[in-house]
Amino acid sequence: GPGGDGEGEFTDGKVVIGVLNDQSGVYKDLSGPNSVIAVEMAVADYEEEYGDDAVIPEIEVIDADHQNKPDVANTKAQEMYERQGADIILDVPTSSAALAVADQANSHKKLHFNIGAATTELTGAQCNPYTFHYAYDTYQLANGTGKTVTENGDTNWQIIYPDYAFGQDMDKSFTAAIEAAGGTVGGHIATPFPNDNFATFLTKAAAEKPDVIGTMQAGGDLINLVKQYGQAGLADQGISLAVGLMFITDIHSLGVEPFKGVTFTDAWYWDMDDESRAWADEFMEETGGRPSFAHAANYSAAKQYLEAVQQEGSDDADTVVGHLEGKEVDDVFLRDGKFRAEDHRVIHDVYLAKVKDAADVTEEWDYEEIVSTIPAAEAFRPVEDSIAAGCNLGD
Amino acid sequence: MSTHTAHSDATTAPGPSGVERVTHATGRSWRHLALLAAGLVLALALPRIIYPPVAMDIAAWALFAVALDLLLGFGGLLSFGHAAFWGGSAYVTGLVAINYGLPFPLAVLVGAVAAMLLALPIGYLSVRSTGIYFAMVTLAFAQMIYFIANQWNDVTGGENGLQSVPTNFFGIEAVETDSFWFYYAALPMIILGMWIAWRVVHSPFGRVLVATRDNAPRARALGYNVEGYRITVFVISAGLAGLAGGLFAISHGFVSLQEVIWNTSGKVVLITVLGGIGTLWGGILGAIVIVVLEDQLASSGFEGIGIITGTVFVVVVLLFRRGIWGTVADFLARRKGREVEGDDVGIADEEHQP
Amino acid sequence: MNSVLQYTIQGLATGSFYAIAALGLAIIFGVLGVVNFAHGACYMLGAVVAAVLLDVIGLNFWAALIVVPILLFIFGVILERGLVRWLLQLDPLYNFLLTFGLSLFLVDLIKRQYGVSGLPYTIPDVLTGQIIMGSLRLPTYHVFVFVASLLVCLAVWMLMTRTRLGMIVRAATERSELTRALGIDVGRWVTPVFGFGIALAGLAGVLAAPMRAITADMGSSFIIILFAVVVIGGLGSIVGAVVAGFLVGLVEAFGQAYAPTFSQVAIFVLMALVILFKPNGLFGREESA
Amino acid sequence: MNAAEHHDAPQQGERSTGQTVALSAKGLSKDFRGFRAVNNVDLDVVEGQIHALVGPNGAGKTTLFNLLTGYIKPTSGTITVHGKDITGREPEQIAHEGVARSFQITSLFDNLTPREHVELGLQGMAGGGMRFWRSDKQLRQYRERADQLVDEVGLSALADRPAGELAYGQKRALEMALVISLDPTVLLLDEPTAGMGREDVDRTIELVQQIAKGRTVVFVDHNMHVVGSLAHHVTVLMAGEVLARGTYETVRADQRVINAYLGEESNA
Amino acid sequence: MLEITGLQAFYGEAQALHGVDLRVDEGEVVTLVGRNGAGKTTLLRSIMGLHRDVRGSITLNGAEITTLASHKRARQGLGWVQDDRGIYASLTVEENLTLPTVTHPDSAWSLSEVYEAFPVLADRRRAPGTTLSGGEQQMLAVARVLLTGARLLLMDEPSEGLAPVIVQQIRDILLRVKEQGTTVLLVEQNVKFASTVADRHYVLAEGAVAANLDNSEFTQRQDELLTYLGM
Ligand SMILES: Nc1ncnc2c1ncn2[C@@H]1O[C@H](COP(=O)(O)OP(=O)(O)OP(=O)(O)O)[C@@H](O)[C@H]1O
Ligand SMILES: Nc1ncnc2c1ncn2[C@@H]1O[C@H](COP(=O)(O)OP(=O)(O)OP(=O)(O)O)[C@@H](O)[C@H]1O
Ligand SMILES: [Mg+2]
Ligand SMILES: [Mg+2]
Repeated sequence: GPGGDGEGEFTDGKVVIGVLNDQSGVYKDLSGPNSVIAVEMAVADYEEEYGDDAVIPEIEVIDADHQNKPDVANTKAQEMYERQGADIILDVPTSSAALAVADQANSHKKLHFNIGAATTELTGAQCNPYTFHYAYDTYQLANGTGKTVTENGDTNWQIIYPDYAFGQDMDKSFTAAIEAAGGTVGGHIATPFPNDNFATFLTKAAAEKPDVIGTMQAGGDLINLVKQYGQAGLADQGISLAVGLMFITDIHSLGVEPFKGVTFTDAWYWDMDDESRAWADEFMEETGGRPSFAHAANYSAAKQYLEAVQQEGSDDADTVVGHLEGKEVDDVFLRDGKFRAEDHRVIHDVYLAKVKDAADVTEEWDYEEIVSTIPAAEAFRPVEDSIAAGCNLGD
Repeated sequence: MSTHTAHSDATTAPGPSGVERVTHATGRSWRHLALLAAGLVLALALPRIIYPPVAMDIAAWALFAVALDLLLGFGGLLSFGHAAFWGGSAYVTGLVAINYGLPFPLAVLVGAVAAMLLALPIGYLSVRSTGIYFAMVTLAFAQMIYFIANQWNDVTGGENGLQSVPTNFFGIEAVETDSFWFYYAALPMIILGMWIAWRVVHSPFGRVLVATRDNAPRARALGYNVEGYRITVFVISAGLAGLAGGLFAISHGFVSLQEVIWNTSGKVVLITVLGGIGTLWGGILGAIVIVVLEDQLASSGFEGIGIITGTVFVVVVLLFRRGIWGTVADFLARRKGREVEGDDVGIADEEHQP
Repeated sequence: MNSVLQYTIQGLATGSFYAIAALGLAIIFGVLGVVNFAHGACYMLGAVVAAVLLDVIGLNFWAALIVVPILLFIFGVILERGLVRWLLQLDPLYNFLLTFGLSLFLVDLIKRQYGVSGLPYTIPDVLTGQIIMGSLRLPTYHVFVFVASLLVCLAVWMLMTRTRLGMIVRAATERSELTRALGIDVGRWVTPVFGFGIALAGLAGVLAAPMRAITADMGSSFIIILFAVVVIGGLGSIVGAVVAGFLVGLVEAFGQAYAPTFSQVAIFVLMALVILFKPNGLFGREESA
Repeated sequence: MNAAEHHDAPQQGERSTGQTVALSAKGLSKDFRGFRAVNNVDLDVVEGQIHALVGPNGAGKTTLFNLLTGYIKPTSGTITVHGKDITGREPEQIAHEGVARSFQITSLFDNLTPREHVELGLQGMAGGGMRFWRSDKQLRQYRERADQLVDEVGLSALADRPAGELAYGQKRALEMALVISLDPTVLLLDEPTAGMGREDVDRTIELVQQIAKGRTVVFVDHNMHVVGSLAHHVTVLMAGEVLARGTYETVRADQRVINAYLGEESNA
Repeated sequence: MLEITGLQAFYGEAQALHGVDLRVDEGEVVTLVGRNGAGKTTLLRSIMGLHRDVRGSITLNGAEITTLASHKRARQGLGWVQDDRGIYASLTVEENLTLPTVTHPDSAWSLSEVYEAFPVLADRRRAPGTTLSGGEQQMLAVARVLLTGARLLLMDEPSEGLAPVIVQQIRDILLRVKEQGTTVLLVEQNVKFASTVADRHYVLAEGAVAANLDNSEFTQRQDELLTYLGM
């Protein structure tokens, strides 16, 4: 390839990858310190793969804890770009922090691949030439779960959502997806956020006798809701539960019992095929646990970035963006992946998953059963909609 | 407090502050001048020593802490809900900057005024109680503001926050794009805020304020409308907190829910206590320590910043109640063999009179 | 109609946690004059310890109801001896600040130790399922929590008002020096009372474990609601804490049912109204002039 | 209501001589959770007079003071100062009507010196405490008058010590200075000599006499010596109601008063 | 019974007692007089173990108690009536009365005896302690210490702020207590009151004992004392 011929152009003689995420708060398990390890694995793999052919003289991985505080994220991102010479910042869960970092990327003309945040703003009104949205987003979650569950026969929905930006977004996306698939949403129940008491809301939803209750809660709120769903005995009444946003780490911490039969969309699952399992084994050696989709995505993002730099022989952001736009890739995380040029959404196959029965769990972290694969082309928001939402990278 | 033991004619509600005696010092003015000079030098040099955005954070938090100390150290009222004003102003500042493109000093002033308007009803309801009651009530009201900010999506951006708040400064590009120069453009407003706090403390109002702190019923008998004084200082303090919060919003270019959450109220209390309650300027030192500490911890890979800040809090309250400023002033006073009596800094270890 | 009943039971179940924990807060305040900011963290510890003990030594729910409060009692004793005691003579705001720092510490310690995604917890089969009356389905566990907490509150109230111990405890609170001079060894009582208050928070935590996410943060917003509860009830009033606890539970449940977006704000509006008309809370003592 | 019967006689007489009433209460009552501490009390204090309020412990004297000065709100009844209705007003508003009070239990600002206390009192009446934009050097204008008052109560040697360090008697003296600093037209003194030695008591009597010139004074005291030397007029309270009123001599001869209050001391 | 030698007491750097020597024998009623600020309260608090910044020696029944904790002193028979009465707001009147540990059951008054002596207290037994008037609280404070059966009463100005009838009542009670053989150390400003109940008088001036007078001397030299001491 073009990168094979030795020295390239590097701003300060090296490539610096910053991992900025939550190392102490609610996203610590989902991404956190293990994302840093995943990125380091990608660097090692790159070095191993290219050996002497590697054009990058030196790769440094730095990280910081943004504590889910956007102001910390903002300052840290600025510091990474300005002082520590970061060429790219990865991960950044929490929407507000992600948007702040995207802004910094734009003004510093450096890269940001967002993995941890779900907001479609990143590919909508707030999209910018230096930011790619990598793993998942609210549209994709709704589309996956809402559409597939409806098509599988549970057509009468009640949606319980937390009344803030994320939840409202999810409610809209779900409703659209459900209705497109021929289902109906009988009720939209907004709940406070954060909240630990869902009994009343569940009672209200159940009173309408739906086939399925869709919950858009996340994190601790989700666990509260799931426990109280169990206590209310709704499963016995034939009302199942679909979850908007759930991570394997949630199941891991609570066990499969409370989540029995719950369906949700996952961007990736470690045990979905041999390739993923092989990488998950490596990851396990490093960390002692199985990777979440975010860990795999961080690995993939770092890998794809280094690959692009290798190909171009330069860490110049515009060059790398130019290289990536429209590129189609396949790796352990990105299946049938593509860096969309129009809105910088990175699309790939995603999966409708069901939580396994306790009896079927054979080992730790063996929690999901892939019900179906949602092809990349259908999984994410169409380009037109991104543009309609205000994204304009067309210059 | 007074509800707990309501048994005497004088249900006093001493704040944790105490011996702050607003002295009419003579001959000590050279010391004050030296201190002032040192402070100015530090303020000017800060962005050269510390990463400029962090220096700006320090300045904003320092003003925030001074605002809180005005209320706590001199009014004897511990507000655990000051984030409502810092954050409330931040949102208003952000909205004004985004929608009207005002130069940032103007936007910040609008934010500060908004914080004062917000402080009126909250203050009106809160100053009916004192001591711990006051702390809890303000905390609860701030939480209410938080819920509103969270839910009022269309205006506040909810969870995503207000993004892309512009820094307009009469077209001077260095200030608008470089955080180093922005610091110097914002500094006069910080200093203005601190000067206001100083003015208030050393005014007839300040004198009465301290009296209402020490013995409210008695102040009433002297014809002072205690609630009026408390509301006034509450509103002034909120305005200064708003000034700080607005600058913070501009310097970061966005506003998020983080600005109104209760941890922010807790953080400013920590800074104030660490610096020294009733010292007015202690908050500056407190802000330097805490902001730098958190900044370092964020990149240190240490998970669980609360373990450190919590420990700092506990240790300060247990062992250095006078805070950094108070402890140092105390030490200097002792070394000079002066009586500590009538010192103009520090918080009291006075016995709490039940 | 049915749903009104259902909401009532749900409100009372939620109120149970508030009532028991607020009771502990009120007793500690009553005796030591300390408002324990770490009370939310202690509630969290109650749930976390229950979950950890279930995981590690298989301690079941019934045993946890006894063992965990005892452990928290011991924790409270250590806390009082080691920290709180040194500030008792000073303005109560100092202990408020101390316990605030402590709660930051505890929350992040648990996060570090047990992660952030929550811990699993299971309860005995007797308490699962629903009590079905006609078309009404009440989760058995909700009913259990309500009844249990009512009994606990009653017992504590009797202890504080009807026994000599309660009397000593109240006296020591108010004038510890004089109480000593009246021949009573005050120091002996302060510590156990503090421990007892913490144990109540822990008990609330154990009761919450089966229906709440057991995370390090579970006490963070809880404590603020708890403050609203004691402000509404009247700080230091034992009856006030209990009544306001259940009241807030009901406000929350009905708020969620009829104005969900404002259900949390409703609690604070209630609080604002109370301090507007009764600055010392519903059961607070009238201040003498 | 029997209080009404035996009160009108002397009052009517005074009124007819053209004296005006400075402070007046009509049908004043206060309940504390069902306990009636002050019951339907009528009180007229004639301008320029020194009026003593005596009665057994718990008769309701302090409560009455608190009602008159707005620290507690009456359950029923009205209060007027110089003909102006002040019922339900806040203490500070009543202070601005020219009514000043001292406290039975000393109530000072522990961190302020006697001089600062008095300055604060002077400013309270002059207004201007709200001026947070001015320098506190403003308060210097009161310095001279403050020093004078501090001297009058014999505290000039201690003018710069924090009040918290004063002995009890000294605090009582400062309490007086503070009350005078308000330059009130009506003064309410709650046991001004309680806990004082004889010398201090006599000085206080003198002081009260001196400041009473041109003012109206109401005071509570158990020291009959003080009551006898000061009061023009005495009202005896008993269980929240007016038991008797009149001059010191008439009251001390009243058999009901002897039984209920004075006991054998009246013969001593 | 009580013997104090060379007692010094300090408030920080300030010294309130400058070497007090004093003894009270079993069954005696002794007053402590002196102008405001002479150190009377400080002395009582030091005996009770509530003021601990002291030097010198205090013995009770021959045993050294200078460093003993105050609740232990109370159990050895010291009873204290403090100058600001010390009534509990959070306890009812009756609870205020029954709170103290009964240390000497044989000399202790019973609740009904107390209620007989102070009918007001019986009327308001269920009321919170501090809702009583100043004088009622004083009675409550005196009554409370009688219930413990303390052998040596330390009373700080029990007649202060009391109506004359009540003062007489308190005096009667003191005389009754004296008859029962209880020892009393009384701080008093009211000279007449002091001379009618006490056997002996210590005059305290500037933190030291200036004179030790018996009752007749005290009455004789009353005027001289009054002017000299400014009482
Ligand atoms: N807390 C204190 N701090 C400093 N000095 C004190 C304190 N309490 C008392 N003093 C001083 O100690 C001395 C003795 O005071 P004490 O209260 O014992 O006098 P007393 O004889 O009881 O007076 P009184 O008749 O006014 O009650 C006084 O000079 C007083 O100023
Ligand atoms: N806040 C209160 N709550 C309940 N009862 C009260 C309150 N304040 C006073 N009382 C009651 O009202 C009655 C009158 O009390 P007050 O203090 O006015 O008496 P006083 O005449 O001033 O007596 P003293 O001469 O002993 O000070 C007393 O019986 C007292 O118990
Ligand atoms: Mg009185
Ligand atoms: Mg004394």
